[in-house]
Amino acid sequence: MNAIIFSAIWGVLMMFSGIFIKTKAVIRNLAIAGVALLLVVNLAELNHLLNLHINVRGMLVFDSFGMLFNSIAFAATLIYFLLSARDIEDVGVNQAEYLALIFFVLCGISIASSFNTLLMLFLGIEIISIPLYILTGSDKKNLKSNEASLKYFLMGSFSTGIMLMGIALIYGATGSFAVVNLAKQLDGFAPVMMAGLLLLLVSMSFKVSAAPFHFWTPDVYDGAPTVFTSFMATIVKAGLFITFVRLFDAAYGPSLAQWRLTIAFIIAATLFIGNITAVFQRSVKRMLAYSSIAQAGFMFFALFGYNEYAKEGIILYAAAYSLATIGIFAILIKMKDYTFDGYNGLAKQQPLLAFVNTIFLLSLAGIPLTAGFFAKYYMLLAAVKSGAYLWLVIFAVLCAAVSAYYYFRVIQAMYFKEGNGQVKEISPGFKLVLGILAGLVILLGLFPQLLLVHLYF
Amino acid sequence: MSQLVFLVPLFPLLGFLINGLLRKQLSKPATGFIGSGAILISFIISVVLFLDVKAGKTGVVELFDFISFGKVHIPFAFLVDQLSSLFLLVITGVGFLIHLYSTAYMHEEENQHFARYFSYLNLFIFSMLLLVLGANYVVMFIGWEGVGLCSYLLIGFWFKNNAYNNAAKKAFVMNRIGDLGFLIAIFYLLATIGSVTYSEVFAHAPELSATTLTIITLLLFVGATGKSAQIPLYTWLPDAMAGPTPVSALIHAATMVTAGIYMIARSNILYTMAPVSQSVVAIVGLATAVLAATIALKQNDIKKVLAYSTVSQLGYMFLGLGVGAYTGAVFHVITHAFFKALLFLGAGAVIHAMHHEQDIRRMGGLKKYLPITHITFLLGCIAIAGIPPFSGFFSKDEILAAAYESNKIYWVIGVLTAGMTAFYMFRLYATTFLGKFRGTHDQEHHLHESPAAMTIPLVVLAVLAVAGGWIGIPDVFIKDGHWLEHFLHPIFEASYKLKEAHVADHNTEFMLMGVSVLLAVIAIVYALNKFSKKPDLQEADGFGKVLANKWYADEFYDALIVKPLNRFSKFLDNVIEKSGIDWLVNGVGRGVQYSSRQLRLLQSGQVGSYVLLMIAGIIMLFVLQFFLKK
Amino acid sequence: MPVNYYIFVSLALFCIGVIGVLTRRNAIIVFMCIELMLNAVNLLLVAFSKMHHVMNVAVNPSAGIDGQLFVFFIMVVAAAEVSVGLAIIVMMYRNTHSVDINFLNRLKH
Amino acid sequence: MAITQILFWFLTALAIGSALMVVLSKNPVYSVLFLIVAFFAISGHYILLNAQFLAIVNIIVYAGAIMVLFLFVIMLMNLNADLNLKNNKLVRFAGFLAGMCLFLVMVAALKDAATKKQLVQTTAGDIGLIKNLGLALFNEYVVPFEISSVLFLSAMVGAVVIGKKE
Amino acid sequence: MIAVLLIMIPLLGGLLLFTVKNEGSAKSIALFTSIAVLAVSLLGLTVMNSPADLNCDLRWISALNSRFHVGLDGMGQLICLLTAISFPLIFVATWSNVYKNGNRFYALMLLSQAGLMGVFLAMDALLFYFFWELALIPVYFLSSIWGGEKRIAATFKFFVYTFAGSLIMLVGIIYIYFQAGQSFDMHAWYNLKLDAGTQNWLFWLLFTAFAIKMPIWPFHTWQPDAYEQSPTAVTMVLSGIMVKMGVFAVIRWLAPVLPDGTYLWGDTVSLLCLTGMIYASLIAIKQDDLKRLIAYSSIAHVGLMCLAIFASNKSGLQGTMMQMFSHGVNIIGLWIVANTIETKYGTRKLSELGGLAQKDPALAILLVIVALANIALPLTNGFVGEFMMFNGVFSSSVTRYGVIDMAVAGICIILSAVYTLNMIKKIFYGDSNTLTKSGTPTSFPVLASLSVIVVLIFITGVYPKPMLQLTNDTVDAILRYMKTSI
Repeated sequence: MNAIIFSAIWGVLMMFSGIFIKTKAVIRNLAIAGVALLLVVNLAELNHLLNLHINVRGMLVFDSFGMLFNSIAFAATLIYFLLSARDIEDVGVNQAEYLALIFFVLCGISIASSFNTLLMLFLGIEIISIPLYILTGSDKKNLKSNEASLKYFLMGSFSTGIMLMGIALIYGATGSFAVVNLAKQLDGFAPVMMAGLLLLLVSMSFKVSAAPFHFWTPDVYDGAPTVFTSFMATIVKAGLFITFVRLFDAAYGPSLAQWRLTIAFIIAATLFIGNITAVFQRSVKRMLAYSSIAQAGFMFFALFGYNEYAKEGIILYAAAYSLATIGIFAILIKMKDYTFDGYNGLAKQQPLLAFVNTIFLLSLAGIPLTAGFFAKYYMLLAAVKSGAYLWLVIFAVLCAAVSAYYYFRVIQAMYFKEGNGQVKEISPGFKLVLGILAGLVILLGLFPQLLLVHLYF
Repeated sequence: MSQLVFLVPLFPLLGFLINGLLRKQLSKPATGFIGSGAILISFIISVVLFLDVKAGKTGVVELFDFISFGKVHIPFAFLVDQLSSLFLLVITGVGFLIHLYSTAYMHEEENQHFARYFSYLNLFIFSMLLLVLGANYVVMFIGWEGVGLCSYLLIGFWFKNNAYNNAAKKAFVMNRIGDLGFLIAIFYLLATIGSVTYSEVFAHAPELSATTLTIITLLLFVGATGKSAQIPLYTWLPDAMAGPTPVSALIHAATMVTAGIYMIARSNILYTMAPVSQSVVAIVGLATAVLAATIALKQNDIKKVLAYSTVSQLGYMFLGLGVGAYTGAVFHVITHAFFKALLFLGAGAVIHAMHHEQDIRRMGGLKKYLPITHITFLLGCIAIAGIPPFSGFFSKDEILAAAYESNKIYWVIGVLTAGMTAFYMFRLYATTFLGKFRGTHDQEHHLHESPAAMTIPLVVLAVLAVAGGWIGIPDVFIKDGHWLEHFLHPIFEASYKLKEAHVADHNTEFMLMGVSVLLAVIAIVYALNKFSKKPDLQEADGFGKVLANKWYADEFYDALIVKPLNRFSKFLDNVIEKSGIDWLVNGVGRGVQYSSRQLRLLQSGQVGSYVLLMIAGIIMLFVLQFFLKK
Repeated sequence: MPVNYYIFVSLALFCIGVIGVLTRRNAIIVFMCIELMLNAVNLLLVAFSKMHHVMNVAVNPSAGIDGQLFVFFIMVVAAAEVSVGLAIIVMMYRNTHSVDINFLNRLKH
Repeated sequence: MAITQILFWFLTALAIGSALMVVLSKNPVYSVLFLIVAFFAISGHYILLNAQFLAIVNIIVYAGAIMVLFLFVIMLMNLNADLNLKNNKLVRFAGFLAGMCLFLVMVAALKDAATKKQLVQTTAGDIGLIKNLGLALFNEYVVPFEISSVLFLSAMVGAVVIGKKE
Repeated sequence: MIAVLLIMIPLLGGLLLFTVKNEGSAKSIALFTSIAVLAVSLLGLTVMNSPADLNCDLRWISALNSRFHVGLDGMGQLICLLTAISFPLIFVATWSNVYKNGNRFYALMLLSQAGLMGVFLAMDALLFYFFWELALIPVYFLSSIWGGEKRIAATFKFFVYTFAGSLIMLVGIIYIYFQAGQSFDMHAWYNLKLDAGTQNWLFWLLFTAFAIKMPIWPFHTWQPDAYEQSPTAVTMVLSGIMVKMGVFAVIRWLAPVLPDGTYLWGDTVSLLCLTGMIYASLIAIKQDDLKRLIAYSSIAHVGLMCLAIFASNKSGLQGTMMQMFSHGVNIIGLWIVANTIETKYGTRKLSELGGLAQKDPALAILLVIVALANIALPLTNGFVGEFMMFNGVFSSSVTRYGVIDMAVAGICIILSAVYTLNMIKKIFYGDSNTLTKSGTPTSFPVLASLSVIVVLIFITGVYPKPMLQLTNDTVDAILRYMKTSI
């Protein structure tokens, strides 16, 4: 609850700060302080030190899973601000409002990660989506940005319609929106229920950009201002996935047998389309968009597996993926040229940047010693433990091998190709944070349990 | 005393190391001294060993544990018995003489190559000794490959000349083919008997089935054909004449090439129990003998003639082995070692005098320039022609007698071959030494008898070539005159017990000798007065051409094996590898690229199509959920 | 009234909305079709709420009420979406003087 | 045939018909107007289902506010003149086909569910009355009610950020 | 203790080197570190060889019940010794090579050594996989940065190929992990009895990765390109040690864990090995590029090792281990020569070389010895290994085709002689040409390292007993789990 309240309040605060404070630095630091505070209070609640008791009437439920994820999300956002808050100022004049919207998104995430009725799920997701439509279009003069936000908005609200239809059908079947009733075994209403769940599944797949509902992702990620792409592709995506996992555990898990094939189909399609299409991209930004689809395919194993490894794994995956991608985007923002060739010879210009970037990329590719490895590893564990569809697992690892192709293209460009990758000026603080981030990735790659222990108390 | 047997190979090894490592520092005399000295010492030790073997003190000396795994246990052990000690004498003795000879013969070589030569030579003696001394087949195999290596090194001694290098390579590879057979035989023994130590193998041999024995013995024989230049692996030996002449004398006449005979003689019991293999050995030997002899008839290179005669003589020995005359074979090995070494060294002296001219058509009349060489060479020729009481006569006739006993046809062909031998040897002798000189003037001007270091070995060997046969005088002349047979009896008695060698009565034996001697004499006389007057200088034609071209055997192998192999390997590299497997592997990558290019087009950038695809997806999922899954 | 009638009616409206989204290129019309879809959902929800009311009114006099409240929230969200959506469309119109959803097609492949 | 049934069929026909017109009519303004009609028809359904509050809200919020907003925008861009934004035949056919398939599939999925035995209570039941709704809204549903304020805030901010000229 | 040191010393040394900017000192630090590793491994071989010293078992990821368990058994000792010996040799032999940013080069080399050590020491499957991947990364960078002109493509092919393989292996590992009651422990895996049906397909999940690494025909096509393009120092690591990873892994993680699978697929794999041996030898005959020639010869040799493993008897396994060591040493020797020639004459084309024997007799002699060891001449280390392997194949009791296998494999003895002698002849014999006329004797470091190799060749060739004893118990232990007869 702390997270929701504080993020909402801070959002309002940022909103007004735009009016009263004129120096950008102050606003920025205010936002950073806000996220820090959010992180603190959330951790406090996670460790049962301080939580505001509000009777939510069973609309929300706060368990360690959701709150642990919230902490990850806030920590990621903190790093994200530290790295890229400066670049938010370059997008447009309404810095404060952007920050406010980001806080509202965080609020939405913390609602969605703790929903207990479909109503809250719906509201949470809408609170996440609507500010994102805005942020996508925030670069108003840029037609790409316009296009992206229009596409995002139209398709987003379309998927909202589908989700609502699903919820309506579910309501028809169960007579309530409470999550607890989703697992109810119904005799006559089963088809209605299943239709509803299916539509819900579709709309959630849309939100986490799983094939064949992923089409908005590349365009939106590509068109949006890179800072916000970074935010969308990492924290928001992870948040939505956590939401999805919660929903899945409640609604689909109990009757997993009849959903497995569908999920398997979605996974296969997502992995295939994401990885294969990424191979041929020229722009790193767009490649990352596709790679985020591919990664989503892997995260889906958390749903497919539906066992303790899945829960641990998705947390780990969320952390690993968000951290690495934030880092990569932070560096991408500093590049003058977003194509692969733009990275040529970066290792000579900026050895540190090249090095940490390599670590992040390796993590995404799932090489040992990085967090990404254990993330993928847990997913495979979950999948194999479920004991179904080993072919799917093998297909997945082959796709992972393909993914190495496009991730390593960046590394090749940075280290092995001649050229001078142009970068904007970089502050030592930026480098420091990047270093810390890389350190985190390695640390999680060595001792994943550092994160996972928090799930169990 | 036999405990000191390890000294015998030790000294050559030391000689090899010293000469090899200090080849730049040592002066030529020093090198020569060390090289020959090492052999001399081991010769002396061998004599000592021989003496107390003669006194009946044989034994096995186990130096250390070479390879052992599980129950298999292969020690690095030496066996001192009649057979090995006899070979020791020959190897070290002849070896020493040839070392001595070489000090003079190789004198023009520059310092380090001179040293290199001697170190190789010592290494060869070392390996040869291992081969002979080994108490099990693996140690024998070590020496076996070692001598192969040394012959490779020595044939290619003048490595600037690529023809020589190819000859060396050919020799090594052909030997390897044989060695593979040997190796498989060893594995067979390990698999069936579980040991490769002679004593155990021979002890357990009777337990083996006839087929197994046949297979093993045949495989061993394959090894022998490689090493001892029998059909089909004989072609390397003539080419091996590329090496320095002393080397040809030592390796390619006296010692290494007889390794095959040694091996079979050593495992005689196995062969006696496998009659099939025995007859194979006999036939192959005989065939080789004839084939080589015919080729030798038309060769004009002094060393080539000797080389083919060697091949032919080796064939003889295998014939002997094949018909069960093991003693005879060994006997012939010894005598052949004497006279063939003598002949080669003589040829070497000639070549040396003629400034590396080897074509006999440009020689002639050397009699008056090289008296000692001439005499000794003549003696050698008589010996090989098998004229009593020269050494060749006794050993050859023992083999022929045995051949007669086992199969008349063997004998007939054998005798004919003997005749041919006599003929081409005296053709060689006559064209070289008789008649008038046909070389250039400054060659004639420089003609001179060789230095003492070369002539002494000639003389010594000549003596041996004459008298060497007297260790095996058949009963028909002197009762129990066959000392060698008695000496070697312990080695072969098992075989003889198994298959009583039925001895011909004296009359037949006289008849046989008479025939062969007569034939030889006729051939000699004919050859002498044919070639001393007007040697055939022009190129051979008609059938002679075929012989001169060695029945086109090399061309045949080239077309049948070498060329196809090369073509095939090119084919594999360019077709299978590059445009086959690798193409497939890269094809995966290309496939990914291609499908990537195609899938991109799905991302048309139009909301309408996106939504359409989404709806299609929804419909599909509905169908999947509701109507397919039942 | 059988509830199936309502289900089919709202499904029909919903699909008409979908068809509109698929066939029209005018951003505003597309958006209106989406609103139509939402209303179809609303109708369905109300129908279901009344259905559940009759089913469970015995145990719970206010059964089925949350369905109608949900409709209320949907309207809230719809209003919010409309404000944002129209703002976006207007922005795009400012830049391109077109409301054709296929007019902007820089982002593809 | 009872009056409610007559009304039901009439309203249904009206709703579907006008919905179709929304999609089909060339002129955006007509579409808006037809949409308003459709909304009224749906409100009629609400009343039939005795959900007066929703009926009123629907008319005020949708037909009133939202649709007027749409009209404003259309006028403002004077799109009333039909700028023929027509997809080509194929696309339209494909879209129509897809929509119909979706409809058929869903109907097929739902037709023989237990719902077909269930009846909907019309012209009775008081859950649709403001009093009960208000009670529920401010008791069980107070949290979402509050949270939707966040939604509105973000929408407002967004609208301002996007909308205002720079 | 020893085990940990073997990993940590090169690891820390490597990390340290990144900070050292001075080339010269970087070199010497690298050399020093590698020598320290050698010292440690010798220590473990001689003095501190009690299990307590050799093993180390710490808790790592308790959630997965995976432990940081490293240890040395006989086979480990042998292969670690190889790894430890190789690196100083490599460093010394390539002492004169100059690399851009040399310190990074040597750092990565040491890191790869750490990774390799880890692979050979890991007693925990997850840890094994961890190092298996880690060993690859530094090599990838080494080859891609300092390699030949087509390096990026070639190395990347190599990387993706092996990466795909090891990912498939990962699936297999996870599967077994669950079958083994959620344990990665090696012995738990050994004692696990899976039903033949499972092993039947599971086998390929693991073997694919190993086959690619070794490489077994037809998974080999990455190898010649990678060897050709990598800097020779790296090629030495690749062919000397990395290739052994595959062989080692088959012995340690495949044969005992999936005995039935190994048995069922034995003949198939043997067929592949044989095909590969003949195929590679034949191609080697006509290779003109020195590096490619050696690459193909190494394919042939590895094929024999794999063949011998699947003979699954004592002779075969011990021979393989012996040969792993010998082949490692010999091939490094060959690469040293290749490197010397390439750096000195700027070409690897045999057709352009010749007559070096007069210019550089020392090198000639050493190469001849190494080459002869490579074709398994008796009294060299090559012979012992090959003899035992052939004998193992011949007397294998898990296949009916042992004799044929051995005979066919034996053909490679002949072919290997052909291409090796070709190589010697074309490089050293004949008369010197314009290119080699200016030949000079080789520098001391190279000769020194080659001499060390030659000494090793003879010691282990004449008196292999210590090594055989070293691996004896390991082999018995493994055979206890394997299926050793039809």
